[in-house]
Amino acid sequence: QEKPSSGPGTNAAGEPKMGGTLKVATTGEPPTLDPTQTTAYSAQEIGWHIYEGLFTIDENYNATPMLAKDYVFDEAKNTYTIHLREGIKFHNGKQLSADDVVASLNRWGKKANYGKILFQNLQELKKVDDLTIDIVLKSPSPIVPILLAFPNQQSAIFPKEIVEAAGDGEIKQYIGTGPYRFVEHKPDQYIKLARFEDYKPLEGPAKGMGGSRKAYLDEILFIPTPETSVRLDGVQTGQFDFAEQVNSDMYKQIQANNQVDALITKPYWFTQIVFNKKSGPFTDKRLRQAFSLALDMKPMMQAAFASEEFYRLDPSIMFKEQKEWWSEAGKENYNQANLEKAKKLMEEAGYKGEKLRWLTTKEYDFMYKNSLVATEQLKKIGFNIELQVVDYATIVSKRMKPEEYEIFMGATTFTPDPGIWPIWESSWPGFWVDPKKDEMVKKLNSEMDPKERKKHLDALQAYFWEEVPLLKVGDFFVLSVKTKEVKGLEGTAFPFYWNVWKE
Amino acid sequence: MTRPLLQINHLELSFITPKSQVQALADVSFEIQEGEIVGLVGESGCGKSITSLSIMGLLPNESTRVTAGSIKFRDIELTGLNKQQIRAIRGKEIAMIFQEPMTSLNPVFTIGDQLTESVKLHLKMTHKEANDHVLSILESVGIHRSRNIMNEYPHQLSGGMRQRVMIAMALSCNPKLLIADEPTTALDVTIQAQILALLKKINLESKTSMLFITHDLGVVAEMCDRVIVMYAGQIVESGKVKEILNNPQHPYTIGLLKSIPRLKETRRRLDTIPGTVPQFGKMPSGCRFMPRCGSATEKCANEPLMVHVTDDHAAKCWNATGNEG
Amino acid sequence: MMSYIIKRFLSLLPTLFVPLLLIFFMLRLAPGDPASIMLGADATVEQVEQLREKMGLNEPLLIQLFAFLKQLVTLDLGDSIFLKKPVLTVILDHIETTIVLTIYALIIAIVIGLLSGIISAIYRNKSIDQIAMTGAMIGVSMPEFWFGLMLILVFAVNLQWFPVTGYVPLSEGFFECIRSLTLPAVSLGFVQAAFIARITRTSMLDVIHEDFVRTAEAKGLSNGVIVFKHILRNAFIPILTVIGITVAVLMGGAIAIETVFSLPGIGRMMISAVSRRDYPLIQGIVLFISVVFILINMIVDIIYTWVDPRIKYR
Amino acid sequence: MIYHLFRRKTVLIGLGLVVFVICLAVFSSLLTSYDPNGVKVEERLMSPSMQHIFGTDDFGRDVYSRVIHGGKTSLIIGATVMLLAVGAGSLIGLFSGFYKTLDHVLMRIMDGLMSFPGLVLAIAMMGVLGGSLTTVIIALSIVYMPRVARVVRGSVLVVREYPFIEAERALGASKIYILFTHILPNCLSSIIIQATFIFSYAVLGEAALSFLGVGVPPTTPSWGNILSDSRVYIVQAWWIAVFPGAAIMLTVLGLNMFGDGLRDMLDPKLRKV
Amino acid sequence: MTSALLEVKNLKKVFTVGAGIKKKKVQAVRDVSFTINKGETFGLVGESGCGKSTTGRLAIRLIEPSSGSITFGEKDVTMAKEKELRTMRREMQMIFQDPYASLNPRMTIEKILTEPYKLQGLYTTEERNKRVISLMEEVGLRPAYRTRFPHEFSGGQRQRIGIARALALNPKLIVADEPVSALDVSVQAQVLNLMIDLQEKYGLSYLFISHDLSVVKYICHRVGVMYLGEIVEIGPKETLYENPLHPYTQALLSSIPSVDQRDRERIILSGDVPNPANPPSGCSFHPRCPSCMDICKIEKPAAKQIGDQLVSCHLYN
Ligand SMILES: Nc1ncnc2c1ncn2[C@@H]1O[C@H](COP(=O)(O)OP(=O)(O)OP(=O)(O)O)[C@@H](O)[C@H]1O
Ligand SMILES: Nc1ncnc2c1ncn2[C@@H]1O[C@H](COP(=O)(O)OP(=O)(O)OP(=O)(O)O)[C@@H](O)[C@H]1O
Ligand SMILES: [Mg+2]
Ligand SMILES: [Mg+2]
Repeated sequence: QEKPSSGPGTNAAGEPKMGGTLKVATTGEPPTLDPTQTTAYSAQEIGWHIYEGLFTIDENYNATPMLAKDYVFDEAKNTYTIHLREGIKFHNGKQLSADDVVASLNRWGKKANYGKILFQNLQELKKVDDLTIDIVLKSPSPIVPILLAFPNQQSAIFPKEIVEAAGDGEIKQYIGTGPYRFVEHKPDQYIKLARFEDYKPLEGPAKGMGGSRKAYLDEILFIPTPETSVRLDGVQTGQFDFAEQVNSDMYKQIQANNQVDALITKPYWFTQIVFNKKSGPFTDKRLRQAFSLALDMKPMMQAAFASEEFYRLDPSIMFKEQKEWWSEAGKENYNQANLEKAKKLMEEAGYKGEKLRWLTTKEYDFMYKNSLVATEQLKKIGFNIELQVVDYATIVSKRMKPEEYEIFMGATTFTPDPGIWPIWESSWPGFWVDPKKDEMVKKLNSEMDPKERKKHLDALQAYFWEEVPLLKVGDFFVLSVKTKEVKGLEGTAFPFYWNVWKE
Repeated sequence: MTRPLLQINHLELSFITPKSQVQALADVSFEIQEGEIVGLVGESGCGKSITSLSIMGLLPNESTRVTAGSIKFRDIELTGLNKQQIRAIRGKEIAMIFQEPMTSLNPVFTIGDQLTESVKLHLKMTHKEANDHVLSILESVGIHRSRNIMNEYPHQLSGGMRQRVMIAMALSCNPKLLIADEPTTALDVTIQAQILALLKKINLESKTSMLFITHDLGVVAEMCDRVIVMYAGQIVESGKVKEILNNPQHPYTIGLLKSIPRLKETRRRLDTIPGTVPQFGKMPSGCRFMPRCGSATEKCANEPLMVHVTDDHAAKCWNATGNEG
Repeated sequence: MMSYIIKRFLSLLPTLFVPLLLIFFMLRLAPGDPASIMLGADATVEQVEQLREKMGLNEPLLIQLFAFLKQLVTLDLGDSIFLKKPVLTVILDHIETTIVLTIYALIIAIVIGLLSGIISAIYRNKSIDQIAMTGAMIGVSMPEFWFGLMLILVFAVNLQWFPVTGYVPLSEGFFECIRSLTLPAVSLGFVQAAFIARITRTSMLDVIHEDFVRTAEAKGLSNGVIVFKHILRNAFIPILTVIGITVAVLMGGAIAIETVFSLPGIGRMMISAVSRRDYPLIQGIVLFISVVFILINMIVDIIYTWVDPRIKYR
Repeated sequence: MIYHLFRRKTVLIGLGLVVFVICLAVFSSLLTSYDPNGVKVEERLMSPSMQHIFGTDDFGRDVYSRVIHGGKTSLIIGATVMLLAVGAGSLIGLFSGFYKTLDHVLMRIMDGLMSFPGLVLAIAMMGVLGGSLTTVIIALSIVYMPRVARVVRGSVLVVREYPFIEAERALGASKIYILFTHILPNCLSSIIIQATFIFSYAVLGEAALSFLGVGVPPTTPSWGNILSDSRVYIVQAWWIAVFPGAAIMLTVLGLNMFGDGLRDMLDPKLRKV
Repeated sequence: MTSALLEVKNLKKVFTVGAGIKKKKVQAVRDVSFTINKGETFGLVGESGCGKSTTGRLAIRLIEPSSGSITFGEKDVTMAKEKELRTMRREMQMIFQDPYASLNPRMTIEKILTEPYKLQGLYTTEERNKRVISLMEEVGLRPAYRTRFPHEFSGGQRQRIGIARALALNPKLIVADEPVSALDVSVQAQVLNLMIDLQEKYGLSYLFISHDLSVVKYICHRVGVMYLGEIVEIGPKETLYENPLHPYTQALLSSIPSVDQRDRERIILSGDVPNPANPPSGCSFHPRCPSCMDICKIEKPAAKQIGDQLVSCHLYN
């Protein structure tokens, strides 16, 4: 029965309660539990309960200290000096020290995408004393804290021994400093975490993923459950407490059921259509522009995400929630559905109905839906599109080969900083080779002043919409569902289960 | 006279085809007394097997139907019984030896299995008792390799062995009435003699009645008390064996007796009855034998009645009456 | 017979060769490779090439094949690319679910299939036959996964008799394990039951009019004995074959059903192995399933001669 | 013969159903005014109404039109796979059941093929041939063929020991002749059952493949892919699933009734009723 | 003497029964030799299970002999290739003991009877149909029945179908395994007359297997008596029936039931019918022989020519 004190929006009203097991139905089995090794979301969402980095992100997606007590940036020496918190213990009982940090970061710098970005600019990483490290850069960079904070492929700190034992491969023991410790993994059944009794939360309130982390729950079970409707069914019967990513069309059904609550993860990702700019008709930017101008994004998003609660049409390459980055530059080229202009551009580009192969997949339902609706629209003005619906693995390998496709479907995950978007790399599939762009990205990434950076970004985004190396369709959000008993859960881009309790 | 063990009255039977219904048995009536052996002879295809099957209630019910008449076993009307009731009688009270020993044995079970099955059911014997019982019966029908045979499958036996297995099967529960449809055709004479002796012995010792369908009039002469001659779905003559063999009345019976090859004679041609049996459904309206009969008269265009030649000798022929004097 | 069995065992190796070679080349012909999957969506072309090189995926196919076969000779199936564990270990970890599920579904399929097939054959063209056969038709008109979802809605969500998903290992109690597998097993088994029912019906009809059935009736045997012993045994060869095949089909169907019900089995592992192009793992699973099928078919062939003594092999 | 076949009510109903479905597929474009691929997102997930008698799907496409058009694809797949798998499978089964030496080779190959995952086969073939109807048909045929082969072989093993086969040899019949004129008809009933089943397996198998993106191009509607896409909407929009499901059922039912009649007709002992 | 059509020498057949440890060898035919001349009927009689049918099937190589040789006309049947054999089959036909089982249940009689023509590629369709009708009439079946299936016939009718099928091709040799056992005497007479007519007309030869010694006497020219897989006596029927030499033949002839003499002296054989899997030592008949001597238990008697008869018995040594 519903209690008067609870209900949407009143989560925080009740008194937190200790104890209980939280059963989370996830979309799939993580490929590994080594957060440095993979970008897979399924691994990360478990990882950030076990491991912590020096920084993490707050409610505004800015960096905030976690294992770091504080830091100073010495502009003259291009050095970040980071002080660690005292008395932090790993799950195996060992005290955290600068040695562990140096070892872990070195590995991260070699393996993780963001780590590589940071290490490209790294002069030296060194231990100052047991609780202090120095990060010496080649040139000034504004993005060091956010790179260290970002939860995806996070710069997790492991005990030094474990890093050494891993060598070139994966870590073999899942030991971190997080509020929950790893207990066991039964492949395709569950991954079990339990409260880490020696955890020392930060003082003060919770701030997004940062601030105070309190482990109310005794245990968390992550249960891979690939079938969407089954995840929902499981929550409805109380077999799960929380199910991530159910189909947005189920929203009404969830709202109608007074045993469960809907939870919307916002922002999440945006969907994108990537052109092959190395060969084929789309080497001509006018054709890309025509393509972009012709499309009406609304039906595409609506087909994929049902209602406006779950999508947003927005030209910005950073999400609206990333307040200081959000930009409307180039919006005149986005979502125009201007068939006249598109047709003219097609003619100018000399497109005569050559077949355009569009790789898409049903493994990600929205990719299929976006591309199908787009195809229907584009057919009308003479684009001859052949949708090739293949499995995702096929896309991932075919998109490397320019001769295999003209268009492929994709998505951009939440990116903490505009400077590190993979699309800027000329060798990223789709192959945007453009010196002007390289120049602009470089400026963006070496400027320390946030205001100036925003200006650089505006320019870059305007250029992006003019060149249309890829076409952003729209942001989308994810519907999850939980039982009424679960309290304290928030719909952020990165759901986490500390500060969450069960009534 | 005692009450008959089996009494068949005015039995009629038809085959049902999509287009029509063809009468196969017309007005068949006879009875079998306790302890009596009755022979049933007649032209091939005249309806002997289906008569016996109708007693057992084993006619293929898709295509064959009893349309009239009654079959009484003791006091039980067999035609009206439900499955449960008739099952109690089959095998135990009335047993049957089928004409086709190969197809009548289940190809996938051992001989022993098929034999002990009914013994265990009707005589409530244990597995071992049943085995011993069956072994002794197999011996008595002249299978001396019985222990081995028990473990063999029908296709591994010779025709005669299969037939003897069928006989053993029918005898195994000491039935009151045994219907034997050409039980010795596949047997050599020595074995045949042995089996006939066995049947005779059973008949004498346990008063088992038998309906003996055969083509071998020699066997009839040796075994039977009475004989019934059928022709084209009708009984045309019946009576004591000696009577019929010595004083056949119906021209068909006479023809039959003449056709037998005899050891002592050295003819190069056998006598036959000219013509063939009329087709069911296209029977002549009068005497069914008329088209083939040498001594047919005008009277024969009407159906003759059963004429009692002596007390226990009757023939369905207009001319039979004349012979009586 | 003994020599036949020995012969069959000897032919095991060449038999395995067929699917193994096939899968080896098929996998490498198929688009997609483990390197690009491993590196994820944001990887660049160079990174992928480097990894391919490191993983030996750029070697000529024949050399790869040779290496693979050499490994096989030492009975080593290699390590799963993604799970970083020996393939054999991975398979053994997942085998229990699939075996229990398959057996359970098989039992359901056989029981439902045989019974309704027999009943339909006996009451041919009567209404009970038609009802059973319409049931069978419904069974084959529904994809297994769809049927599974319906079962969840009815029996797990609304009636709450069974859990929605998940597998309770045998070690945690037989009853619980069976309970957790009931819905998946029913959804798998029901569809197969339809096939078994149809084949049972038709092969029973093939023998129901044989003379030996008449003999059995003449013995006064009960209907049950006649049907289950005399008729069924003679009709059993096609049924047996279908049951043998059913095992194969069930294992195939397990792919979808294990995914729907989130069961940690071979089928689900197969799906993820394929979608990740985990070559060694796929090869291992195929090899494993092949051995299972070959053994099952061998057993079926041997049971043939027991069911019907007329059947002879050389 | 034909007379016996059509005398049965069930055969007529069965045939009627099949013909009906075939007609729907053949005349699909005449029977509906909606484009089966006409996306109209504003009208998505509408329940059946006068306007859309079978409702609309998650793209706002008319389900009626999709089911009608999908019939064409599904019938082609079902029928072709049925013919190929049953044809080749029966041949292989016949030969390996009859010739003992062939048995060892052929059946071992079939064993190998049977264990081969159809999914992998389909993905690989797609890579080589591209995603198309042909790919799906070949992949499914290869998957189902060994099953038919085994069942047929099982029956042949029994039938070849029947005494009348020996009688045929005594007449001087060649092995091939015996195989096709005597053994084959006596195995027909299980072949017929297989055929009807493979039809529906193929239709549904295509659904499974298209879900994984290796089926017929999803832009071509088929009963299988409509059904497979519908599963997310079981609760919200039952109509998307129910209508193609019913279409499959009707077809399979019709085929089965017809098959039964055919089977009974070929069995003289069952003919008279 | 006329020339030999079929010559069988030292024919042997061993069946294996059971599997594994229970496996046994059954010597169904042990060393059988005989000759059938053109236009001759050779009768084979003997105890049930003694190997007559097996001999018959071996003679036209429906089953493979374990050893021995068969010559048909000039040709060696044992060595013939599959294809040769098939053409030879036109000349040698068989009537099966089990008529029902030897008919394909799914074929109408018409189909069954046109098969032989079809297989040997003879005649046009019309001609074939005509011939089928006349065949049916000859064996006393109504041509109207030709669209029926085997299960719709009585036992005797089925047997006649089998006979008609064997006669269809006008073969040179017919192995007739109990061809008239299920026929009533009048039809039997018809069929036997037919067989004789054909023999006279076309010079047909028969290997006639039967239990009915009167029939055998009536139709055969020479008779072989088999016991436990061996031929114990061969002779022209006249002498053999008049003066049986082998004790088994004597016992056989005395057991014939007959309409005429109801009470007759009979030699009832005592003792076990021996087991073909384990035949007795010496003369295989010795355990049941009324005039058994010591030597019979040890030594196998050799065949000895006495007058026209050839007999294997120590009594005549
Ligand atoms: N296929 C077989 N497998 C094993 N044993 C067999 C087989 N066929 C025949 N036999 C055995 O061979 C022996 C001779 O059989 P055969 O059929 O030749 O006898 P037969 O003389 O024709 O007898 P009958 O007069 O009863 O028909 C029998 O003991 C029988 O059990
Ligand atoms: N299912 C059937 N449909 C039509 N006619 C049938 C059917 N079964 C049997 N008959 C016919 O019924 C008649 C009687 O058959 P039945 O088997 O009783 O003969 P029978 O007297 O036993 O002959 P036989 O001595 O040859 O065994 C035969 O003419 C046969 O053709
Ligand atoms: Mg009869
Ligand atoms: Mg015989």
